[in-house]
Amino acid sequence: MEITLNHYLILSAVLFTIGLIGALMRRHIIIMLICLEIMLNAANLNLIAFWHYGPNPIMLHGPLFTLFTIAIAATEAALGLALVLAIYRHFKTVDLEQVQDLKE
Amino acid sequence: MSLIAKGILQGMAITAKNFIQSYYKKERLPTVQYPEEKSTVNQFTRNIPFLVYDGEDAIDGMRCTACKLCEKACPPQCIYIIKDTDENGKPIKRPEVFDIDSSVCMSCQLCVEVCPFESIRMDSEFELSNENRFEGLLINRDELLKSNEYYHEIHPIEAQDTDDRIAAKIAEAEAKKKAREEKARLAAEAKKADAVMKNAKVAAVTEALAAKAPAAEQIQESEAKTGVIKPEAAALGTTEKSATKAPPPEPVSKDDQASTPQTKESKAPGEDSEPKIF
Amino acid sequence: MTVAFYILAAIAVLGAVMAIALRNVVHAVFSVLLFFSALAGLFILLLAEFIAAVQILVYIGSVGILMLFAIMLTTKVTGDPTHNLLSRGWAWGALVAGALLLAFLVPLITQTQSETISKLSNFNPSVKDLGMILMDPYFASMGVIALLLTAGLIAAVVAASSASEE
Amino acid sequence: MNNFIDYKLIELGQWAVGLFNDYPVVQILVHLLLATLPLALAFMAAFGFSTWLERKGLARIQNRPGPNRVGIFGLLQPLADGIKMLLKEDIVPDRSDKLFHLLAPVMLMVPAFIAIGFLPLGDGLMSLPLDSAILFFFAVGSLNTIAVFMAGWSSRNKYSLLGGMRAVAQMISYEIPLVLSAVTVIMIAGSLSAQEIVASQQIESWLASGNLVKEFFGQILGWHIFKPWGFAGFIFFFVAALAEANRSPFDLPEADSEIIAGHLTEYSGFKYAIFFMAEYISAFAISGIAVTLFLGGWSGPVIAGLPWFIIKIFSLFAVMIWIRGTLPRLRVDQLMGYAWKFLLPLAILNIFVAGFYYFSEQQFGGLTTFIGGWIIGFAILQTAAKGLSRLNKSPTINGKRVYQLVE
Repeated sequence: MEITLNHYLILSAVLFTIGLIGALMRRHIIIMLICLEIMLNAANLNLIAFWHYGPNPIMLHGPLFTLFTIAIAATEAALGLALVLAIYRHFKTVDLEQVQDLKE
Repeated sequence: MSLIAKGILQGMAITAKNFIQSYYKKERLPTVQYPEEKSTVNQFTRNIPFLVYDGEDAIDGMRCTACKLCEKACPPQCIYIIKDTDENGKPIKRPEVFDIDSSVCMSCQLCVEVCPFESIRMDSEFELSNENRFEGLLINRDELLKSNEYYHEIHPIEAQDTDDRIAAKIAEAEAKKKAREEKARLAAEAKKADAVMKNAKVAAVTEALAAKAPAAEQIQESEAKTGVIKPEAAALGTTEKSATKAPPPEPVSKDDQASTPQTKESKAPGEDSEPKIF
Repeated sequence: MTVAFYILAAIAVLGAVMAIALRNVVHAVFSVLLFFSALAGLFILLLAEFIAAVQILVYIGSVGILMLFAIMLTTKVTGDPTHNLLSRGWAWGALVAGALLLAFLVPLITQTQSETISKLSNFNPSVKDLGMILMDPYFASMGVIALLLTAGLIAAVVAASSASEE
Repeated sequence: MNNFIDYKLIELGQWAVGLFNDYPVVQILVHLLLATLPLALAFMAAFGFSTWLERKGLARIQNRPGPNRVGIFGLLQPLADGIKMLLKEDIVPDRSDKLFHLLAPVMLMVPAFIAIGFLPLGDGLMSLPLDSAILFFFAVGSLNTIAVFMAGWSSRNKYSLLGGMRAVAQMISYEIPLVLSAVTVIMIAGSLSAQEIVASQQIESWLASGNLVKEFFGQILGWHIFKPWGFAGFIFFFVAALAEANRSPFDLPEADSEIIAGHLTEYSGFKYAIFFMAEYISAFAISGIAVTLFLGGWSGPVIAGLPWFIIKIFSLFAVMIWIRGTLPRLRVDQLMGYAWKFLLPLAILNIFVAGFYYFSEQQFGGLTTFIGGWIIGFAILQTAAKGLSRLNKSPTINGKRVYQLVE
């Protein structure tokens, strides 16, 4: 069977949902960051697939936007993990449910 | 640090010099390919003791008298000595068993220091490895015995020194002996003169001589005990002399052979004193 | 092509599921790296080789390593869980996410007109073209991204180091 | 033509593929095998030879003869070592993460072998002729980090973990100056394709002139290392490459005097051999990319193509050995500072120098720019380097040192 755009879209949707489920279910802070990355990557796949099967691939919009997304995701990861370290230093835990105090 | 690091370049120049010079300069590649070529041993190398003998025959020329001083001095106690005995079970001044455990020996040279007869010396042999862990590393008397020529070969200065010392001892001993004999002669003459003067009997003269002979022997024995000299070694100080003197007559029994030092010891003064007496 | 897509898709889904399901955090990070690499393969299938290279360079080479570093600097280095895995009300989360997939995304996708033939077949996108486009119409956005990256770098340094001074 | 060896090799390959014209599936397989297998085998042989070369070179530097027992000049020593490694017991620690312990050497070897596919060995001799080969090379090179971390973490040994974390920090840090110094070349050549970068280092007008002397030097003088930014960039690249390949003086991850063998502590037998091989092949790959970027790739007089590439790659490896024999290991606190506070700003500055050089070449012509560029560009970089080293100077300890344990 020929691979169509819908295959990629379904795959992307499944991956996004897996990421979302993980983000909502797990309580480990790094796992949550991983889930965010999974969701962003699923979106990237979508962008590239739309570009590949899209009407005007010469303009290279797909790779361009994916590049931007990747840059943003990298920033997010770096900043997020720095925050993880800061939180861990402060609360001595990586369990997000135990990070409850506003004060101190 | 600037863009081109001078220190790094200097260091690299030095290593490059090492690399290139190792191909044509001996001091840049001092490695000795051991099994094929052996390193030349310095004459001051000391590794494991050995026993020096004079002359051709190892057993006859053995300097060791089994006095066991080295056995007592050895800190790791690697020397094991049994004194030899003759047929009658009478001990002879010669080791029957002289073992050195090379795995225990720590090359301290204390045995050399204590030996009064210049008999035990350090060897520069370094290939002591053996396939047999126990018996192979035990060096026995026959393996330990090495000639004075070999000693001269490995440690020329030290061997010459030893020989000189022995020669000096002999000379000293002979001088003493002579002086003593002179004294004895003078005494004898004086006694003779006394006897003549007093018209004493011949029996009295012989009595006096008989009393003197053991006295001379006693003096000699005391000298040996103090470790100054061993008369046998002294007599055989130069190898040529010993070569002519050493071989005992054929029919002499093994026991006799074994006791050569003793016989010689007793003989040497005897030979000299005999004509004097008679 | 078809076989390659299915294999890579299976690896991607497997990696993602393992990333959220495994108890050990380090294992989870390694599974998400598997997911990233499968996605890079899918990008190559979609003729976006530059993006595939960036995916490997950024996600596997940097983000994954950052996560591993964060784990090494926080909890047990073995990565074994120290407490309960699931958050409170996890069932609601799973339900919402699943419902989103089944009720919203899948119907939408099935309704779209499926493109089968790519117009890229007679056009080989080169990195140079991407660079040209990035320089001409999208210069402003690239500047913003550059600014964002710099700001993110500084912010990350500040966030990670200020706490240690206390 | 100069590149006759390359063309003969390509012809040979085409002939071999042509044999299977009737069986398309077999033909594809043969094509794949021809593109990969000779490369892999050649680099494995080069690995063996280079271990011998390294041991011999280091030995001579340290006034020893080196291995000389197996075969003539000890040339069969790598073979003997390989057999020894194969026959050794493979010990896996009881508490280790068995799967990752097994995967780590594989994860290290696969990127190393993929990376050599991106090297332009000759004119048209390239296993993976991608449009963005250089970028892929760096992308694949960054996978080494994961493998090293895997090895360190899965061994469940504190020395392994420390070594692994050191390696990861070091590789991540030095990847940035590495890529940034390569960016200059990519910028000037205007391409990420390895073949085009090599082509940009040949002076086309001289090659076409028909003058023998000009043809000879046209293959040499175009190399980027003869330009100020190229020279500086090569130094930065080479230093960063040493760190990337874990070569001395940046071999902190395996610093045996501090952390036993780093991430290799719990590896033995064949897995250790694979680690060893992957490291050497990475070193080869990274010196190959340095050759491509700065030393003219396969271009060179008379025997352009594969022979020149081999000569260059081995000379760079020899320099690595030479450096290993000379320099002591860096201290771990100096390592990061050197990458971030010294190499990175200089590499960024170098990009600007390259840009100015490029535009002035268009403005004032080749020779003027060459002379002026060397003076000005070198002065700029030198000043920056001096200033940075002054800024980074670690504070000297004044007064008497206090020792806690000694009185």
